[in-house]
Amino acid sequence: MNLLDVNGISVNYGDIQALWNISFSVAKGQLVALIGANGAGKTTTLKSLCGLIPTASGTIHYDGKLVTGMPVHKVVDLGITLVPEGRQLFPKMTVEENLLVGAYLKRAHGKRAQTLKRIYEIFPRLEERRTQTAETLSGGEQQMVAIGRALMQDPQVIMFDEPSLGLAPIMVQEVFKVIQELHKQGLTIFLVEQNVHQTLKVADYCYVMENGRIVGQGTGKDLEADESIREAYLGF
Amino acid sequence: MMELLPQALTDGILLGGIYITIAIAFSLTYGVMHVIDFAVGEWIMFGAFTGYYLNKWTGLDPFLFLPVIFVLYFGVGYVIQPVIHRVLSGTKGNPFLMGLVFTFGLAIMFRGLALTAFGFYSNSIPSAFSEGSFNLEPLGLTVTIPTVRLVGLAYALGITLILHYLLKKTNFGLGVRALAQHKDAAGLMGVNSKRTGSYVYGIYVGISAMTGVLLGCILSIGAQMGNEYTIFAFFVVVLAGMGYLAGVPWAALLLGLVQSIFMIYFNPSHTLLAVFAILYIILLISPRGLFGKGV
Amino acid sequence: MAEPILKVNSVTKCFGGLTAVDDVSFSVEKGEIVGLIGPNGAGKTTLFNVISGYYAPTKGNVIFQGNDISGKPPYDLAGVGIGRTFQVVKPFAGLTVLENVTIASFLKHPKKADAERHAWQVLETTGLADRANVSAAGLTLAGRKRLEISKALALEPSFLLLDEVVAGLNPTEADRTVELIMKLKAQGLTILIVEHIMRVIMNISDRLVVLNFGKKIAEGTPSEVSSDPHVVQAYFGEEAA
Amino acid sequence: MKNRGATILAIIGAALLILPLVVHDTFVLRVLTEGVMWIGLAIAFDVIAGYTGYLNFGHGAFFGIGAYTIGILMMQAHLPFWAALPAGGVAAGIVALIAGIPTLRLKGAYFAIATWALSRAIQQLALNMEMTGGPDGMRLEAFLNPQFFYYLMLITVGATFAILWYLLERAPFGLKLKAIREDEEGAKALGLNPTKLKMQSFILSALPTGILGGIYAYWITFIDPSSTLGDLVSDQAVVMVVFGGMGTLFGPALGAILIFAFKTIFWAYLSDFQLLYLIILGALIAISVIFIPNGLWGTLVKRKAGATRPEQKAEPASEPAALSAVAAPEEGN
Amino acid sequence: EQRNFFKIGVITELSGDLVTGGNITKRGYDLWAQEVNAKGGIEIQGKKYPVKLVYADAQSNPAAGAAAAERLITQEKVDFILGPYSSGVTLAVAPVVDKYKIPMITGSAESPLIWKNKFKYTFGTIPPINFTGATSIKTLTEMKPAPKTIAIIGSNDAFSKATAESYKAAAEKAKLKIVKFSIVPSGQDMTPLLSAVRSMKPDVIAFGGHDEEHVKFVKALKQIGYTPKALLMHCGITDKAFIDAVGKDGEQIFGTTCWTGTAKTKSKVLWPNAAAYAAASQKAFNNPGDYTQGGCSAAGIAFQTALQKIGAKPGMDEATRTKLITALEQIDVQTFYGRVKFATSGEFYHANVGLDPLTVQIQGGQVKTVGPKASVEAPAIYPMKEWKSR
Ligand SMILES: Nc1ncnc2c1ncn2[C@@H]1O[C@H](COP(=O)(O)OP(=O)(O)OP(=O)(O)O)[C@@H](O)[C@H]1O
Ligand SMILES: Nc1ncnc2c1ncn2[C@@H]1O[C@H](COP(=O)(O)OP(=O)(O)OP(=O)(O)O)[C@@H](O)[C@H]1O
Ligand SMILES: [Mg+2]
Ligand SMILES: [Mg+2]
Repeated sequence: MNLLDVNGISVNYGDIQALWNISFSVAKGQLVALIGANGAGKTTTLKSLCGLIPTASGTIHYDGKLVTGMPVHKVVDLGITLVPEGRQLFPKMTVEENLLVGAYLKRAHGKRAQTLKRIYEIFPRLEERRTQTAETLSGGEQQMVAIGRALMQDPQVIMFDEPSLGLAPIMVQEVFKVIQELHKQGLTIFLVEQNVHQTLKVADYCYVMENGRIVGQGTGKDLEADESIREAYLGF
Repeated sequence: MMELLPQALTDGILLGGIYITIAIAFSLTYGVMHVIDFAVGEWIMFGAFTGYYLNKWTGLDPFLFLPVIFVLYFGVGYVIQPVIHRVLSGTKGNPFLMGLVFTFGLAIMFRGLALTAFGFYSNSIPSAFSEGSFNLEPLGLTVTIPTVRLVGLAYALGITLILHYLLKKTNFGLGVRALAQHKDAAGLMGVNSKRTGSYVYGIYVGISAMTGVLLGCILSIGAQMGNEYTIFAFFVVVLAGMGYLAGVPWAALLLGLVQSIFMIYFNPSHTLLAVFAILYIILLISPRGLFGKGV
Repeated sequence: MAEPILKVNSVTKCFGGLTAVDDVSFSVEKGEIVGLIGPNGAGKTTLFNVISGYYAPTKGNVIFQGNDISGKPPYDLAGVGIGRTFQVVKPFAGLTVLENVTIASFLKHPKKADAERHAWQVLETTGLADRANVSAAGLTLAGRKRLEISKALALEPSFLLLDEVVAGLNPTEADRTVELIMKLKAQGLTILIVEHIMRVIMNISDRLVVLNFGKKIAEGTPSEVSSDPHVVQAYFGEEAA
Repeated sequence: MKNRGATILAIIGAALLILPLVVHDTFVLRVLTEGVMWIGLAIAFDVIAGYTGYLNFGHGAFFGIGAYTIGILMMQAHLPFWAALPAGGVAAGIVALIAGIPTLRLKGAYFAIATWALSRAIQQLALNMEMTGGPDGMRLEAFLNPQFFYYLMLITVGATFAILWYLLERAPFGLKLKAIREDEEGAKALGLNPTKLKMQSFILSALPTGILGGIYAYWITFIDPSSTLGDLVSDQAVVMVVFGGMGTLFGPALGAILIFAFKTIFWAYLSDFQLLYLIILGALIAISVIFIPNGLWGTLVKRKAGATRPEQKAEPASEPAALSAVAAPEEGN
Repeated sequence: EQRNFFKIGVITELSGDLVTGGNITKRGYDLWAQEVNAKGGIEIQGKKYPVKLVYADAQSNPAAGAAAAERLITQEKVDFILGPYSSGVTLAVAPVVDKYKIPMITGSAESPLIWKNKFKYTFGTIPPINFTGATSIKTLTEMKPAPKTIAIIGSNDAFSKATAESYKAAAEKAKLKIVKFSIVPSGQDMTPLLSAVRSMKPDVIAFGGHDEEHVKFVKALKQIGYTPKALLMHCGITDKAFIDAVGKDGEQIFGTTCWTGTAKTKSKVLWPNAAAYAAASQKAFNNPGDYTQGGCSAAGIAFQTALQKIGAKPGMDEATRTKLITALEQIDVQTFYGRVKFATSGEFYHANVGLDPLTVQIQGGQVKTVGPKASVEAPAIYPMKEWKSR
């Protein structure tokens, strides 16, 4: 069953059209990736999925419910969340407060102590820094908070927007491990990445985007074998 | 002159209480919505007149109306907020300045409306509390505490505590603070930015209107009264560190004490000069307010 | 060998109780590319901020072309030939791409027309020329990263600090940036670069300096460093090893 | 495009210059004189607010300082007007310098309110000093020649406009200020000294304002703390600039003209509805902010396509040495 | 310009900080015009010319005042002008009317500064504050037991400060001991200062301020619980609005004025006496009018009288206007407001010195004249009743 169904959406920024009739779907429990050049429209896609920017046409269904036009806070309440590009933490709040905001939603509120503990297990670094304000964290530390915060929502689907951006190799491995781990635990994952190598390895299915359009799709293996994809996105 | 000190301190603290009432909700709305509301004094003025007329019509004590006024003006703020939100979330120009100028326009308009509706005379709201005072003579202190000002101080501290609790201890408050710092991210966490913003602005307008009634009982009311309070609201909030709620009581007390001490021990005609100079100097030393915690 | 262009002498930088950079020393020779790597939070950006004048070192000093520059403000350092980019990009959002670069060009070209002409040339080099008249806010991340480089280049620096200019770029884009960096090196620019993408940093750096918890834990050629067990453990992780 | 703009400006300038020869109505001249003054105040305000991004809520203080300087020099030191006038600008400039050093370290709302506090403090000072006449204010010798003041104001504001136009739109200075406005920290890395630039723009904003204050004092013949050091000038400048369009010169000028014209027409011909005036003015400001957040100028005049890319051919010959290598063709590798 | 009515410019503060005073002024002028027109107009050589008022708002700003004068004179071509409420605006308007040689009478501005400048075309019906202040101090010193000490406070605006200074001069002359003399910034809460005053236990507290400050002052004194033997303010307290605002706390407050609705005046022009005027005002504005409003109506009467005297018709030329000035300098007329006679030299040049200042006290919600002896309506209540026991 498809948890996420995107059907022909278009998005404009003023006069500029950024997405052209995009369609794709994510099945429950899958790890689906979206790759593409810079400026292809990946971030735009993610933002329109969770209601941060309005779509000009097309529909988005989540778990059978139409979510197009819904405000973001309603969308996330359905169990879908986004770890945004550039982390977007609450800069003056401490690490722990940032995490607790993750449990703002009623459905996550009850379990928050438990989830928090789990997150500190995944990222012990965050526990060390729990009283430091987010703005003074290093880039990698911030990424950990962003992921942790999303997990605090107890979501069914997590969308990641370039989670490995700016992370040390060891952390990149760590993040991919966490993503795979979450995937194993049954979470549905929609991953936007530049680290195409790693991504193709872990993804069940993959879409390729260019100039606001989906131009290719397939399993990670298929795409890795695809000459034109190799040339365009793997860089050698 | 030293025997005046207890009274000077008392007066200063009580005056500080008045400043708290003016500034506390204003600081909240700045912290969350990043709007410097030039109409703060006008909300106070509208509240004061509402209290005045309700008192006139019903003959009941204005303090009994406080909840009514809060609810009424909460509604007004709730309804107006989306417009301000629209201005502030604009992508063109400088939204911060636009917000400032927008409320500046509102303030002018409100003043015009008030002059038309309420006339130009000054007035006063009578209350049972306006009558008495506490005398600390039995304690060996020559200190008089007017009941109405004491009530004002209690009101100020009460509101401060309630707001503090709301912000720091409730989930709603967590959402409010998240919203204050990053709107999109707060939305992703499930915070309904529109409704939360409206609640906050409603709370602010409601509290400001109640404050107006209090000021009408302690001091005076008039269609042009807003401007003076707007100035002091700004000063307190800046001194406290903009949006830093916990700084407000201290900043307000400091201003009150400076004014009181200066009026008593120095040349009273230099009181405001001293207030402005101190505000200015503190800002220069600590650019984010007394505690350096402003946003 | 001639005097190194940059010498970092026992630099320490503390924030309150936290020591972000702890007694780090190394030097950069003229014309080489030195990579600065280390786990997140190791203090790389902080060190950049010290070198470029944004922070004064708590202890130690920085010698640039024989002069002690520690504590000098960034705008003076731009004048002596230090250009830098920001990890969190800082475009002048309300201005066009061309205006952004022109402002940097003023340093060497005080006349507006000259500066503008120079800015155009820089944009041609960095491949942003056809976006010259769009507002800097409208650029994608890749565009903004390239704008960062363009601004630094427009200063015509002799020494360039690049903080994660490749991060976030897809491989093709990344390759273009690497090409650009190599070209700059060929022209004699000295570069200190922070990057987490191994494919990039290993290929372009002549030498690497590795930080961990603010301390320098290794220094050497890429191959030396990548076989250093400390570095592997702290930075690369087992897989890469 | 540029030529057309220059022609229009020249025509407006010429029309304004010969106007008094055609129009003898002294009230019209007075209104025009004040209108021109507001243009000057608005553009001077925009130097620090629009270009540099520091909203000065105490702009009026410079005006008042100029006014009082001239008043005191003429009435107490018995200097002739021409000797006193430059001093008005200089005094405002010096206050900007002294106040600017600490104040310009503040950001955003803090700066706005600190400058407001400062202007209030200066007003209190004027209320408490002997030299200024305290709350009674100060009367200047009346010299009520409408043509004189019209031309004086026109030339002062014209010169201010020309100088600012050159500095802000033609010379690098304007772009540097905008860089400060957008990102001070980032600007430092590009060799800009924000402290110095902010200081220069603050003084540049204060100087003409002080001179206009001086002309005002001599023209109106009476100054007191509430009229020259109150919020009027600051408030009005903010409104005019925001309404017209910040960070440009034509925007504030347009804003000044329209707001002043609206005010004056309402005042002169609809004075029975004076309270309505406040309501309408307030509503107008609020509505314009909602619907034209870029200001009138920014909305009317869409930003032109921008600089044109120089032809490739210019490239090899004119390249500066340092860059020629950078831009060197591929085979250089 | 030929016309069969007098066109009169009114410059006053209809907006801005001084809107209260400006509107009171306007009421005075309006009531005069209304009354004149009800009678068919001003009778000049057997023919009646109605009056038409043209308003210009000075916006509480001298520059706007000057522009208003210029507009009224050059565009509206008014015959003469009824002037502003505040001294500041008047000082900016006066040179303009001098330049165009247009007579102006202001019914309000009472700062001594105006008259010191000796503007030829500017007159005022309200006596300068330094002319009136002494009377009420004198009345107070005649109380039994006589007060010995006084604290004087003035708000830091031109009028209020002058008021405080005139009380100070009078108190010094009357050998009252001044325990405190303070000028405070306008609009502030004065509680701390009054706490200091309380500790000195002065018999009299005198305050120079404006309407809103009066209300605050009374409430502050009451809140700190200090009742002086006498509390003296100025004319503002005679306005019904003040009495309404403070209610019983206003009782027994003294004020200085030159006119009340019960003043014993007799007149042949328009209103036969003060009471008739107060009744007319009550009818028009639901307010019996105060000293400022009365002064403004009297300004109209002064013009009317002078016009009749020289037989000037609407559309006066410069020569006629010069004659009008001479006529104004010579008039000595009894009005509902009392005697109007302008000084022609000295520090009160062109100010009305025909009036006798009165000491008034609020008694039973009414303004009663309690001094000087010749005008007393009711004995003064002294000392004041404790706030608490009211
Ligand atoms: N706020 C905006 N206003 C105007 N155009 C925008 C805006 N945001 C994005 N765009 C444009 O939309 C297109 C898609 O951008 P988007 O950020 O979705 O790309 P992306 O695939 O996420 O790129 P990256 O890999 O660099 O993050 C780009 O051409 C970009 O310039
Ligand atoms: N202004 C500051 N105040 C307090 N702590 C700071 C500040 N700036 C940085 N830090 C801390 O100093 C440490 C080093 O940060 P820095 O940004 O230099 O790391 P980095 O090596 O650049 O990391 P990354 O690769 O993630 O960018 C971090 O732990 C960070 O939290
Ligand atoms: Mg993206
Ligand atoms: Mg870094």
